[in-house]
Amino acid sequence: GGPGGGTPGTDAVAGQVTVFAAASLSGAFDEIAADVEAAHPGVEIEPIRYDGSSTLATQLIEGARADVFASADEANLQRVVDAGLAASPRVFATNRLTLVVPTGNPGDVTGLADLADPDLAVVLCAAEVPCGAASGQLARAAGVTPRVDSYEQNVTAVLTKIATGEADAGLVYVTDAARSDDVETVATVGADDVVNRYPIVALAEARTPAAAAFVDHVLSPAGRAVLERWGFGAP
Amino acid sequence: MSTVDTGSTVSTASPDDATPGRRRSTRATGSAFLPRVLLLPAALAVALLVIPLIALIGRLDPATLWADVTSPAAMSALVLSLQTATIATAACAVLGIPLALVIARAGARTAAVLRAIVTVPLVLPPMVGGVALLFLFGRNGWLGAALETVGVRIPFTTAAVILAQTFVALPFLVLALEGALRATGVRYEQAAAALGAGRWRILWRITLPLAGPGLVAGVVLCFARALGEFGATALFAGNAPGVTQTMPLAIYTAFNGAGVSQGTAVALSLLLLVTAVAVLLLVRGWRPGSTR
Amino acid sequence: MSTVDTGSTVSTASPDDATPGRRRSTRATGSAFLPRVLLLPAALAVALLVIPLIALIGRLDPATLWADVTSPAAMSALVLSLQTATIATAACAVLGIPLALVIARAGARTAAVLRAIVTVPLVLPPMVGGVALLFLFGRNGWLGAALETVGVRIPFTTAAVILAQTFVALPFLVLALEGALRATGVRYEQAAAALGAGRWRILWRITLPLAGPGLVAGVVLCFARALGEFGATALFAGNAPGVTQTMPLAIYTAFNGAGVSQGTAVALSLLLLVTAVAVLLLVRGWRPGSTR
Amino acid sequence: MTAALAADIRVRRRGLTVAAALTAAPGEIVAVMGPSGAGKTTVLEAIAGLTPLDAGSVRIGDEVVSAPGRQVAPQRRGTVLLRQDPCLFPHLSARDNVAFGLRSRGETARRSRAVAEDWLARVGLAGAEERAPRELSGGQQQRVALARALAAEPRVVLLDEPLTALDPATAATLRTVLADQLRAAGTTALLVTHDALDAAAAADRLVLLEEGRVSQAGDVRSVLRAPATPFGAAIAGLNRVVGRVDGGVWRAGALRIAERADAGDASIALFRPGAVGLAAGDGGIGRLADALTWEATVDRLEPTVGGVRVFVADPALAVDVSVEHAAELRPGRPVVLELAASDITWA
Amino acid sequence: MTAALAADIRVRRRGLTVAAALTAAPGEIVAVMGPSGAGKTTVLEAIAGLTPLDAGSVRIGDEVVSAPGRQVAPQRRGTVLLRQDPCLFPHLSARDNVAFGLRSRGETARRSRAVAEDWLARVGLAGAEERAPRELSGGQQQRVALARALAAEPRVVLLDEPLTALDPATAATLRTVLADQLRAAGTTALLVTHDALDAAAAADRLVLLEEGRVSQAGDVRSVLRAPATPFGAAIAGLNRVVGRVDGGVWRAGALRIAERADAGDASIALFRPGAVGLAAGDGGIGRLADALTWEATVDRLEPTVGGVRVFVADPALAVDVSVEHAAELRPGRPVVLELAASDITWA
Ligand SMILES: Nc1ncnc2c1ncn2[C@@H]1O[C@H](COP(=O)(O)OP(=O)(O)OP(=O)(O)O)[C@@H](O)[C@H]1O
Ligand SMILES: Nc1ncnc2c1ncn2[C@@H]1O[C@H](COP(=O)(O)OP(=O)(O)OP(=O)(O)O)[C@@H](O)[C@H]1O
Ligand SMILES: [Mg+2]
Ligand SMILES: [Mg+2]
Repeated sequence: GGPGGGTPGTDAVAGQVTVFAAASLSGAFDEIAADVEAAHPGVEIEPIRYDGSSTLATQLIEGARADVFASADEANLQRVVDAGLAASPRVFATNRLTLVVPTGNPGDVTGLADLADPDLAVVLCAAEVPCGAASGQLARAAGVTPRVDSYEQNVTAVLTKIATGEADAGLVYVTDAARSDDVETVATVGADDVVNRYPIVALAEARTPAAAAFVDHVLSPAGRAVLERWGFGAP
Repeated sequence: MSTVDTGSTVSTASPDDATPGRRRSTRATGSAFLPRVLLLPAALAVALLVIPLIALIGRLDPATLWADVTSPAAMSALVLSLQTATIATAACAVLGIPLALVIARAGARTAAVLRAIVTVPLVLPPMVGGVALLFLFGRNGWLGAALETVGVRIPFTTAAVILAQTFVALPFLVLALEGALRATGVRYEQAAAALGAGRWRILWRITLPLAGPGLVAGVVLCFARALGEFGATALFAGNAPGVTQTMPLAIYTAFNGAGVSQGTAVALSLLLLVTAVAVLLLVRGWRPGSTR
Repeated sequence: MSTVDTGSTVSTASPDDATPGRRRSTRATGSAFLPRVLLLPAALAVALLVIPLIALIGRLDPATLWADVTSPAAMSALVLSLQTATIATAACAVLGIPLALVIARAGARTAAVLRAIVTVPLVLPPMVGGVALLFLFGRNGWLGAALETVGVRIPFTTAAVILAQTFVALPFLVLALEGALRATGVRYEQAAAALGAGRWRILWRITLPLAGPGLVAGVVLCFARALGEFGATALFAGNAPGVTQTMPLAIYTAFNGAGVSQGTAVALSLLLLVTAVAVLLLVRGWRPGSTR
Repeated sequence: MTAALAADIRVRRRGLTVAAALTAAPGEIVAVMGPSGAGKTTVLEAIAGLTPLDAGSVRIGDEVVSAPGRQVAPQRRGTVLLRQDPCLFPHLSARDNVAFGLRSRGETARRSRAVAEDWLARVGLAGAEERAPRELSGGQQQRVALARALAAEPRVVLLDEPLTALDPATAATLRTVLADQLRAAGTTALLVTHDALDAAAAADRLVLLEEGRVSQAGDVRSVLRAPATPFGAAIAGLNRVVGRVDGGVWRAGALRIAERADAGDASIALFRPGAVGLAAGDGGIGRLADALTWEATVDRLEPTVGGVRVFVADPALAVDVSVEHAAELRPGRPVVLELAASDITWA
Repeated sequence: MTAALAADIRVRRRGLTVAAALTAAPGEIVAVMGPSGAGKTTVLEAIAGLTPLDAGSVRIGDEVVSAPGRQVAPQRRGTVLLRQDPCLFPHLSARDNVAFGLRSRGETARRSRAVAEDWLARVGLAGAEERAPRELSGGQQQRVALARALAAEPRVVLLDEPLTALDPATAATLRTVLADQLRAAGTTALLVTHDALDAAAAADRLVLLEEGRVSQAGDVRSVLRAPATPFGAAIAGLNRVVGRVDGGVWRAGALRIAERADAGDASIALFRPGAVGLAAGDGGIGRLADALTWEATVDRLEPTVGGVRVFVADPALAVDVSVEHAAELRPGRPVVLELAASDITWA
């Protein structure tokens, strides 16, 4: 353990921080990392490791060294907690789904009901992955039984299929939709009711208090502002 | 005078005394020429390949294993995998055998360029290969757009799975066969031509049989790679159970999704492995002994 | 009597009349025996491999291309990729050449089993291979726990990248070389032994040089596969820029990441491709002409 | 007479330029002999289409099959080449190897097998039909290769040392099989051999090829009787002594001949080693009426199958004597030689 | 006398069981001859350690190198084997091929190269040092292989048809090189050959191997003079007539001999084809004082290098006549034969 008891905002906080973060956080967390480094000259945030939450959780359980873990769902973070590597995660952001269509909306998609249209190519996340579970929930709530052409492994895959025009409609997170020039969003009734919660935690083996500083910054209003700019909702 | 013994001796002996015994020819002609120390790194290599798999098996959840591997989803993925990999292997044979022949018999420079081209899909992360296929055969792709006008759509179909597998597996067949063809040389082909055999007869009766071990190796590699193909398929063909969800996609889906132990993914991996090894041993069993 | 011409004629002719001319021996001895129709499927095969890549290039964003491929992140990933792939290839050579020798000279049954074992990592989706490695070398793994006690930790280090690449690339070297060794047979080894050459001399002077084309093919395949390795690396080694983020991981990250059009990912893919092809052509350039 | 084969072969090899023209009439068997490395194989492979010409041309029947800018594929020349190395297909049985040529020429599988079995019996390999080449001895492989070439019954057959690696008894049988088959089928053949007996027994004409060029050609018997070069003399088993005619007297070292019936100004004497008489002391000489005698010194002794060959110098020549006769000879020992003028051929 | 080599080879082959014992004293050169497929190569490869024994043993010097349960590696037997197929290493130059054996025996690279170049010159290939095997003719490859085997100067050398595929002139030179080298180095050698001349010129003893068994063995000259089998007679170039002794008279078909000096009850007559006189009409016979004469019918004529060989039946034998003499002979023609009793060897 390092010198204990440093508080965020004081120069007493120093050291390197390794952050594991869900892929969907990539833009936002890069910005936050820069802010943290600016606020704490002694803190160095290593290039953030982005990957699927499931992959990151497995790696942590098998011994990957990290100070902070930000997951895109609570289940994967819970695996890390269960393994005794961290305690009391905190939700710092939420995300919600939206219908996306290729630019120009060639399929004339107007709402969730179109997911059942057999003439349209529809792609969703696979039910096993968080975004797929959320998609199913959303469709059920809307009373729609989608006719799916492909159950993709992750949001990026859905987005790619829409962006290349292969599929006419799909459900992705708003944050992902915001990052692509080649898709348009369609108003999605009921999306606000199915939110995805992003928890973060400083791992037990964190080397320095700087890890806590990073977590605190993410949870701080400044951090929340950045996240909001990238499309994330409040916890 | 018969069988005269003149000092330093010669004599005949009855052949009936000779016991045919076990044939030691393999030892005398094969590994007899290998430095024995090489067994050490060879054993290490086998260990490197095998022990991780045993570690994998060690993490199996015996409680759910049977249910996992016999679930209808697993079975349908397995059948689809075997079907598509077989068709893709056939497609690779039809396209790849001629290409291997052309490369093996081309001049050094042409061969080098063609070989580099063939090696490309090996280097490319399969996912990028999938994107490339999507850009070509997709609805907005050059070819895809043309096909669309005649009502043919490839992505999200089983055809897309086969196309993706063919794309990634083709180099294996070509490179393995090409090496074998080059090693065999053209002596026997020349001898056959000098006996009046036409090009097709030479191909079927001489070239391919003599390159047999290389061809079998190539087909096996090709089949194995097609069976294991994931990245390009995921991107180009998607993941619809029964249509495009092959075993690797099922495994990946299980891996990404399953809660704590990823036991289902591991169980499916082992199912795939056991199937593949069974197919391989079967094919290798057909293979006759080395012809030389 | 000299040079008598007796009806059906014989006569000498000055050699000075003979123009050495261009050597047509390649044509006469090589492709001359191939049915020409085979050029069609061969061309199709090349098209299948090349046109998707052209489609990929067609989607490049020329505006950002240069910046993308020369960015520090891209360069550090490229350097790491080349380094790790080279070391992994060397490791594969050290482990794989002995294994290929053992398989090639083993009895039919042993060879079949060993070959099946070697083929396994080909069938396994690489990600599952990564999980297996993690289960073995990870904190909770059999070996990992042991290593931890002596302070060595493999996962998520550059060593893990190399290990993952070695695991997936080893079969390529082994299978390609084994095919070539089997095709060469033991005639020359026997001849060398009959001249009194020891096992090491036979290995270095006869066996390996004669299997040269197969060895080069195996090394090239192995290097290409190591360079393109993604799945196992992503899981076992992670994705730390400068430490474990190789080109395929950088491509994956770019593909998943903030990029708008995935143009960066495509640009990086092409950088990887061009590098790989350059390395391949270089290696192939060293290769002497076929020895037979 | 239209030649079945007319070749003007010019090929540059490392260390040798082959420039040889040769023709064969339909049904004619032409033997080709020459020192190791003279270009015999090169000539045959050029005719068969396996080696490209640098210049010259090859005509088979009425068709030009090789010429600058023209190269008919080997399989479309109507020739069959038996290469120096038997080169049996390792994956085919002896029977299938022999049947291969027949099948290539469009015979049915059944007939090809029957003919192949017949041919294996003709070359003494009845019972070995099912064997793989690697289960055959060197000489057995050679015989299968010969059967494979002859069974195809081509218009033109090119045989590169078909009877080497065979013991004399087997070779004698095969020589007869070969000659009979070629005559019976009216095949035009080029037969490369190192044994003058093959040429004498099977060929119509003999071509000597030395250093890439034809050094002598003609009727087999006349070439063997009057070889124009030392190599020719060696294969014919003759002493070849080059002398100088000076004032009506031919001389070569210690050997002088004044009256030479029919010799004209020919200066090379050819005679068999067995025709020379040798006396170590004073016995044994003088048996022949018209004998020439001269003195020489023993240079070297070499046992032969039936006796001993004695080499003497000045002029250098060989003398065959019986074992008993040679018992007292040692290198350096002076001897008296005699030779009947009627045993000499002049060239 | 300790044998340098004592082998009792028992190997089962498809179609043949080899069961042959043979030994060689230190420095002795033993020629092995036999029909194609008799097992000569099998014997040599078993001694070299390339073919495992089914029974028997091989002892080289004082060491048992092959026996049931014991198999010393080929490279540790101190033998060098020249295989029937030259089997040059395709990736090495002629020089490096020859140097290979020397390097294997621990010579320095520099000395190996020098010795190799010397050896290439001795086999007539000076200037071809840098060539790859595929750039050499068949006979040239054979010579490189011989140089490679001899250059290694092993204790025991096993040569499988080292001089086939060579023209008579080159073969004669190499026969001398071979014999001189083996004698000078005191090498123990087994020399498989199809040419009795090789045995006569280079070997001390001759072993005839037929159908896997030793049919005759002994001093080269005595084997060649009194071959015990038809094959032996064929390689010695002798007529071998088997008759029956009946009431003091030996008879074989039309040939009868009453008084046989020193023949005892031997019933096989051996004589050279050249020793038999032949008359088609009534001339030419009666030149010899103690001649036997008998009548026969021409069966077949075969040209030879210097004349014609006439085959007659009952008893079957060959007669060598001159070309002029043979001009009037045709198959079926009756002839009178004569033979001096002193030209017959009885066995
Ligand atoms: N690998 C093998 N397997 C089975 N049979 C074999 C094998 N090699 C040779 N034979 C058989 O064994 C016998 C002896 O063969 P070997 O090669 O020893 O004969 P050889 O005396 O050397 O004949 P040649 O003079 O033709 O070379 C032959 O009949 C041959 O068919
Ligand atoms: N592929 C080649 N490249 C270069 N030179 C060659 C090649 N093949 C043969 N030679 C050379 O050409 C010459 C003629 O070779 P060729 O094989 O025609 O001889 P050959 O008369 O058949 O001799 P042999 O009686 O030894 O078989 C030889 O000096 C040989 O070294
Ligand atoms: Mg030749
Ligand atoms: Mg042999």
